[in-house]
Amino acid sequence: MRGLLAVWGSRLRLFLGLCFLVVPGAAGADELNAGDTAWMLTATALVLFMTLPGLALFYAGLVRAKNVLSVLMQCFVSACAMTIVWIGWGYSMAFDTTGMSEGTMNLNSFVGGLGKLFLSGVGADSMTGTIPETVFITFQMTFAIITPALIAGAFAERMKFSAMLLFSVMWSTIVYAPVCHMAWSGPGAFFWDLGVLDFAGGTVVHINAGVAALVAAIMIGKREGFGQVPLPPHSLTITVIGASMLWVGWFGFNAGSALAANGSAGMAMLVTQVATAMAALTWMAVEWMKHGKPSVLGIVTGAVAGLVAITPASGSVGPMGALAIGFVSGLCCFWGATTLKQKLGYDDSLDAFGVHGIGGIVGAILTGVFASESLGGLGLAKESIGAQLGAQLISVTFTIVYSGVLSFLILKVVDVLVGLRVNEDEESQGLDLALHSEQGYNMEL
Amino acid sequence: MRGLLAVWGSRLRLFLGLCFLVVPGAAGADELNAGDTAWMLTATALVLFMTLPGLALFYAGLVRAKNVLSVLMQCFVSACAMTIVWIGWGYSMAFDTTGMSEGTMNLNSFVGGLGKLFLSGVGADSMTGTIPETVFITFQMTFAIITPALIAGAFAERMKFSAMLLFSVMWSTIVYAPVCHMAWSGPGAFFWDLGVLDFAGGTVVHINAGVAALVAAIMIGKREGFGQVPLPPHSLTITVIGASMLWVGWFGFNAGSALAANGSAGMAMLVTQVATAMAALTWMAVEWMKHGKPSVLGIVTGAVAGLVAITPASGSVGPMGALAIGFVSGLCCFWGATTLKQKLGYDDSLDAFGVHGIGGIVGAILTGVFASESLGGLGLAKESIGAQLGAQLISVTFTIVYSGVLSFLILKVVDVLVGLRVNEDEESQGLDLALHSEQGYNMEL
Amino acid sequence: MRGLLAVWGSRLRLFLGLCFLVVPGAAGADELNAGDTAWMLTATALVLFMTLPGLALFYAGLVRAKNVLSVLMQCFVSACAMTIVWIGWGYSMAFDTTGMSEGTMNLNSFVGGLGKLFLSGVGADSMTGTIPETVFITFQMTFAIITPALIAGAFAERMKFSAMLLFSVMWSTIVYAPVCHMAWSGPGAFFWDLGVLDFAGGTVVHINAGVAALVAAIMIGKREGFGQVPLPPHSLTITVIGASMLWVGWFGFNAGSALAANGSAGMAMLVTQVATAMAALTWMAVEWMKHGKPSVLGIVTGAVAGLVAITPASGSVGPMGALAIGFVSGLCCFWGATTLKQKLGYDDSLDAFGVHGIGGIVGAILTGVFASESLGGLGLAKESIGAQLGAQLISVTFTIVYSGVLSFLILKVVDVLVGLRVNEDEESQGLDLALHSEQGYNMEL
Amino acid sequence: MKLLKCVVRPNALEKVKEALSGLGVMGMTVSEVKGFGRQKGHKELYRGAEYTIDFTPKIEIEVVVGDDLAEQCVDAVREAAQTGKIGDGKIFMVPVDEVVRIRTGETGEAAI
Amino acid sequence: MKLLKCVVRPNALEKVKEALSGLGVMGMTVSEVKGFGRQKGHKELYRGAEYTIDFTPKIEIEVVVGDDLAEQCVDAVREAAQTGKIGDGKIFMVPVDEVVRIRTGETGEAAI
Amino acid sequence: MKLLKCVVRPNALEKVKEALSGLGVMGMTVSEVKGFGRQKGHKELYRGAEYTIDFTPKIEIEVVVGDDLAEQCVDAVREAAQTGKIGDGKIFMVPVDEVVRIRTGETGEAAI
Ligand SMILES: Nc1ncnc2c1ncn2[C@@H]1O[C@H](COP(=O)(O)OP(=O)(O)O)[C@@H](O)[C@H]1O
Ligand SMILES: Nc1ncnc2c1ncn2[C@@H]1O[C@H](COP(=O)(O)OP(=O)(O)O)[C@@H](O)[C@H]1O
Ligand SMILES: Nc1ncnc2c1ncn2[C@@H]1O[C@H](COP(=O)(O)OP(=O)(O)O)[C@@H](O)[C@H]1O
Repeated sequence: MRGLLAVWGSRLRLFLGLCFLVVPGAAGADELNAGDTAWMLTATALVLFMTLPGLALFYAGLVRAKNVLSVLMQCFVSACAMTIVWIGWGYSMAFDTTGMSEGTMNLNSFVGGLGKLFLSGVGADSMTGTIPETVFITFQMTFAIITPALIAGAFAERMKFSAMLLFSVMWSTIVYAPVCHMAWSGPGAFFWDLGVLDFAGGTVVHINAGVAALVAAIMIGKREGFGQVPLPPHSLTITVIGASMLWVGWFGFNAGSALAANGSAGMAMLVTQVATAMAALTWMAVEWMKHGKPSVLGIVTGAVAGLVAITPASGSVGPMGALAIGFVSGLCCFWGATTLKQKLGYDDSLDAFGVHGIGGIVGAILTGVFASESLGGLGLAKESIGAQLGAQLISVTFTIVYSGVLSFLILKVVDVLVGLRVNEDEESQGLDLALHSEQGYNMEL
Repeated sequence: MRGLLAVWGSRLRLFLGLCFLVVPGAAGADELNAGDTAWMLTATALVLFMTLPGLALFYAGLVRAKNVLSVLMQCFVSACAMTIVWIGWGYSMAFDTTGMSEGTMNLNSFVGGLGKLFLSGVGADSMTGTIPETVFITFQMTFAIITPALIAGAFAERMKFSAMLLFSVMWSTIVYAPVCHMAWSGPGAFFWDLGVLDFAGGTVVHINAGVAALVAAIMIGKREGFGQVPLPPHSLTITVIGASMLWVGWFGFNAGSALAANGSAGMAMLVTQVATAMAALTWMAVEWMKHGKPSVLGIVTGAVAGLVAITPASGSVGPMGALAIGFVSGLCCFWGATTLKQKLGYDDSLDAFGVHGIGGIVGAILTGVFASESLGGLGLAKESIGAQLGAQLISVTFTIVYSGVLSFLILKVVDVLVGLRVNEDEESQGLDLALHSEQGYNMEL
Repeated sequence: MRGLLAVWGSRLRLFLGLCFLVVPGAAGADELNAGDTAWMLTATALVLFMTLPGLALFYAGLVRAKNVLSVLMQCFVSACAMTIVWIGWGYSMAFDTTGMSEGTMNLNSFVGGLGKLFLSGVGADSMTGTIPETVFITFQMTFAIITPALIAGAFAERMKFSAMLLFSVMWSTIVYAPVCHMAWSGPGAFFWDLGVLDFAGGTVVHINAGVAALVAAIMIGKREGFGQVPLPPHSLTITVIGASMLWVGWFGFNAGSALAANGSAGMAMLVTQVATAMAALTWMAVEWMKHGKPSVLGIVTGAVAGLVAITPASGSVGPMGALAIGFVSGLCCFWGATTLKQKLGYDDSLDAFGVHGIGGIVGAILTGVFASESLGGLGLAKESIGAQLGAQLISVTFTIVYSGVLSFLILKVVDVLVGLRVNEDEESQGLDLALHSEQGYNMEL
Repeated sequence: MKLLKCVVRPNALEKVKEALSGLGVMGMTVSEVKGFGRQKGHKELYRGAEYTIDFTPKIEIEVVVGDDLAEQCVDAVREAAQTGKIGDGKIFMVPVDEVVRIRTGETGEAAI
Repeated sequence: MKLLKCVVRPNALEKVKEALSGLGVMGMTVSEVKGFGRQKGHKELYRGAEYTIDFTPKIEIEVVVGDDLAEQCVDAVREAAQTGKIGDGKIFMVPVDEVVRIRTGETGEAAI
Repeated sequence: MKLLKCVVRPNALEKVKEALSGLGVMGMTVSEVKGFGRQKGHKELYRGAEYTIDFTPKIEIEVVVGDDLAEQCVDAVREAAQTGKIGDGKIFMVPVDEVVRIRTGETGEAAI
């Protein structure tokens, strides 16, 4: 298999969006391309925009008015704390390539070295491929920011702020950085050497966060009144704003993962648009048929499902593959956020697992199918759809187990340290007043 | 006239923003420019941002709280459905150049061929000028998305969702794609061969949508209570957010229509800013004089009027021309959205015609004047202001008639198929609950 | 000192973000770089986005519901009026370099000539460095827009709209344009020749606006009920949206000030992110310790404080310097917006001085420290930290005095002309109804 | 004097106001309320979770009138607010012992 | 007939509604109010400015019932809304002279 | 016992609350209402469409007190809420048959 790897090695560079250009030594030699840099500066802003205010609003609209600020606060503090984690040690643990060698499985296949702690050695003229390393660091940082923020959807309206903050810092260190390393740090990394296709983070971001969300939702327990009284969204207007910003920002996420302003970025943008639209329409159609009416929350959730599912595939599939992925993810996430959740009875408040977990899994698997040139894709990384599916499944399974087990342990530790859940009075008063001494709205004149 | 065309042929390329670079054969030969591609990726995101959440919010704030979601839903579904229409057949009908030849009037002067159905033949390395064709497709798609969404302002608060969806799909196929083709598909196209200047879509987008809006407003009839009880905006805060996003996103619309990061794009951005500011101040001043107070809704509507009017002109005029266009459009749209509407008595709920129709016409005509180098413009496409005005007027008139008649017919068909309007109870309950089983706001704690 | 200047002359170009490339004659010779242009088009959109809707929302959420529109209106009209001022005379007064010569102090060290009134001589192919001059003009215009809008935070909820408009126009002409000229117009300018480092406007924008805000707050007096009844924010949700947009848009502000898509822009983006996160966390921590709970308003205000403070430094410091600047600005602005304000008893409604004034001063001074290569910076403009601090202090002091005195005089004139403050009835009714005949919200169904 | 508490449909407010004004009533006080009654509510659906909302939006108009005018007012309100469909609402008549106009200190019918 | 004005905690609404329905009460009218009483309010903090908010959110349920049912209703509401902690609220019983059903014009107990 | 319904200007709430507290009143219930009366409303203008809004925002304070305290309370409210300008509002005094404190089941004046 090593021989084969060599054969398609150069193609792979294209498929994986040049993500592995962080090869020390070689990197410095590349020349800065202002066009690529321009796009990556923009893409970075777009991905930050996805969290602030995109995801923050998407989630905030879905909770009751008394908890709106607590959700905004969690997203905001994620952006802040993950920034420090990332420059402190996260980036090094994810992208330092010390000790890695193609085809060799060792500790550094799973986690990066500590050579870049506190960005040591990074200057204004350090390069990653054709863009400044500073831009690459910040771009990747925005991914590290949004991932723990996604999890917050699962335990909304009842988790302690301190617990959430502690959990996020530990989780991004112990779970996010290693999985990111396995997928994107280049030859020698676990998923990389397997030939896994994950262009923009279906596994790294969405399955990873989705599974952690499921574990958290189960561990923290249901919200007071769940299943008995209505816990309706307090402002779908805000949720639609957030969903729209997620959509627009996702262009940075997916097309930015090309790390260049080129044909790969262009195709990533196009397929992102197509899959999103298709998933949204699918959700709408299913809901219309099942409940007699199409809903706004339905169509926007469908859009997010499509965005999630196309993420790993966005560098590998063509428009027709995107249509298929959109369609399947719309169906599956609808099932995940309605039927599955009701059947199993957990309270994943904002469907972080139902949408990101399920959508991520659907996307990761279908990437292995629709990347095939025979299906209009840009080419598999392995010899056949079967072999590719094998690689995809290994990475999916590994991530589910890894994130599941470690998220559980981290939550246990946090529970011991500060306690996970607010008390009953605080929950009924609302987290905004109880934890932050503020109110989201104060409409008196 | 052919000879003359040849003389200024090369200039025209600049004026029309390289829009006609979709010439098959030649296209593949161009080399990718990362800077141009970076800007066009960004511009595409910006134009999508104009609809989601820009226009959605601009409109949503203007309706009553019970209909807020219905408006957001219409914009959102537009984005989804038009995406599928565009990759399915819209792009081919607009930009396939089969059968076109400069100076020859035939069927393909009015509508594109079917050679690009479902994007057949488009790959990650297909090029349109100096950017990937995928980027060109997605950029143009965002125009196809916003245009039917604009129309929704006319029949807000009373149209059936199913009717709106059906109408949009048919309208974008039968009206939008052909008009887009006539203007922007290159030599051999109807408006193109006439030497019409429409840099970013004054005719294609705004007149087209504005006239359809007027027809729709008249056909669907007034809202219950119109003219008798107040139907005030439920949240001007939301409307201001939307207007601001439209403004920012419009840089992508106009400067993006240069299809490159060059001097033409730069000037387009500058004149867009100037005309918008001027129109906003003009509206404000007129209102201040007429009613004694300047209003927020006034100034933001003025800004949108300016954005609309500068759209066709943004590749052809200088800053002083932009000042003039801003001033005149501020005046005319004020008259359109207040006096004219009241006089004729139709209920164009959110002034889609008053702003986009009137503003588009003003802009298209004044482009023919201020493009003249003698007035600080970048140059006419024809020999004199008179001749240019002639071309502009033909395109304006043609579009008014074409869009007017076909919009009428499509609405008739939709009315027969599913009915245009909700019943009285649904209208009084509000479309959010009646059509979507949701409420926009639920502020209980 | 002249000799020394020559030595680091070429470095300085980098440090000051190529801002002085507006040297006539030489400018035209540069070749357009599409990548740089792409980034600057984007950066311009981002900075406009900071005002509309970013700052507008940040401020609007903080006032009572009856004044929400008045604040949005002030930001919106700023964007419009400053556009006209800028193309009319502001740009010329700021960036026309007639009469300037390195090392010579004359009138033109303080204010530009009138050679570019109404953008005379600017065409689509005029260049500023590697980007079209039109883009440079519009980029700088967005700075001229946001600066007076910042001041509006100080007199929110009680100033007449007419007075605000008049003040803004006069202030941007007499205060903003000259200070901008002194800092950024190139060799021969006052601050420039001193070797002051102000990459993106700590002095030009934030100290300038912050001091004007303080003067205005004191002159216009406290809001009715200030200190006696609660005047709580009407929607922190809106404020968080605004703060998030400010953060994202600030990438355009700081990284855009490199005027190119290069390593300097990349580092500016990275340090902006780091300082912002650090300041936000610092504010949160202090508040948590002092009041027992971390608040949403606290963390977002901290973020803005960090954004302000890193602004002058963003082209000169490394990530560790950014951490330090973030930390110190978080502390100082917390003190400014809480302790200092309470002690002195002025009513700076939205803490325009406490955050922008104090943050700007902290940033300007610390830039002189952390730019030093010995502290991980990119290099001082002067021979030592001491010398650099001297230059920084001169520019800070000069700006405080200049802006303070002239803001006072302008407000006096405006008071005579139209009166600064609404009457009691108008204030208690709310400015939205009293000045604009509109209401921000109308939630009846 | 009597306090009439009139619970009506939101879109009847305008008409009721005019009807009362027509009888010379100079003031009233209005609040938004939620009504529960024979009229059925509506369903809401959020990601598969169906809620039945029993309450419908109503307007409560409180008006204090002299004893002599009370009957007439009841009739006027009834006429203005009646559609004949379930959910039209109720009028409750409550005795009032005293009325004071804050501005002047007037009391009794003069204060209304 | 009696008008019972029941000021209760927001989360008691559902239970009170069911308790009253259980007694055959067919309708009621609900509004959001702010209560001031022995129960203490909360603090809010905005950039160092601390506000004490004395008011707590309450729900006021207004229900008109026949004289015979009044006592039972009072008991039912009390039971449904009682937690035993300060701030449970009050029931005020006010006499009602007349009730009119707008839809039909019925009056008296038949109109309730 | 008496129920005082005091309709006052929004910015009088604080003062009225203090005045009543000063008399030993331990609780009250407040709601936001819209008032129609002699005070004229305002105009709103949206794209040339002018609306006259007749209603002005008011606050209704409901407070139940013992018969003996009622007069004093009326005076206290009047003093606290009076500006002398049209629109100061009214106080309506309504008889109350019974009061129950939900927490304890106490009734009568002890329950207030
Ligand atoms: N017993 C009651 N006490 C207080 N309010 C009531 C009562 N019965 C009805 N209402 C109010 O009257 C409204 C209309 O009552 P409903 O029974 O739906 O229709 P109708 O009055 O036509 O019979 C209800 O929504 C509620 O607000
Ligand atoms: N005298 C009163 N008049 C009107 N409402 C009252 C009165 N006293 C209490 N309330 C209402 O009852 C609520 C609960 O009263 P409170 O004194 O806090 O607790 P409790 O009823 O348990 O003694 C208050 O929030 C207020 O709405
Ligand atoms: N007859 C009435 N019934 C109920 N409320 C009334 C009545 N008359 C006045 N009000 C209330 O009192 C408020 C003030 O009344 P208004 O006539 O404007 O001024 P004033 O009380 O100073 O004469 C009104 O806005 C309304 O809420």
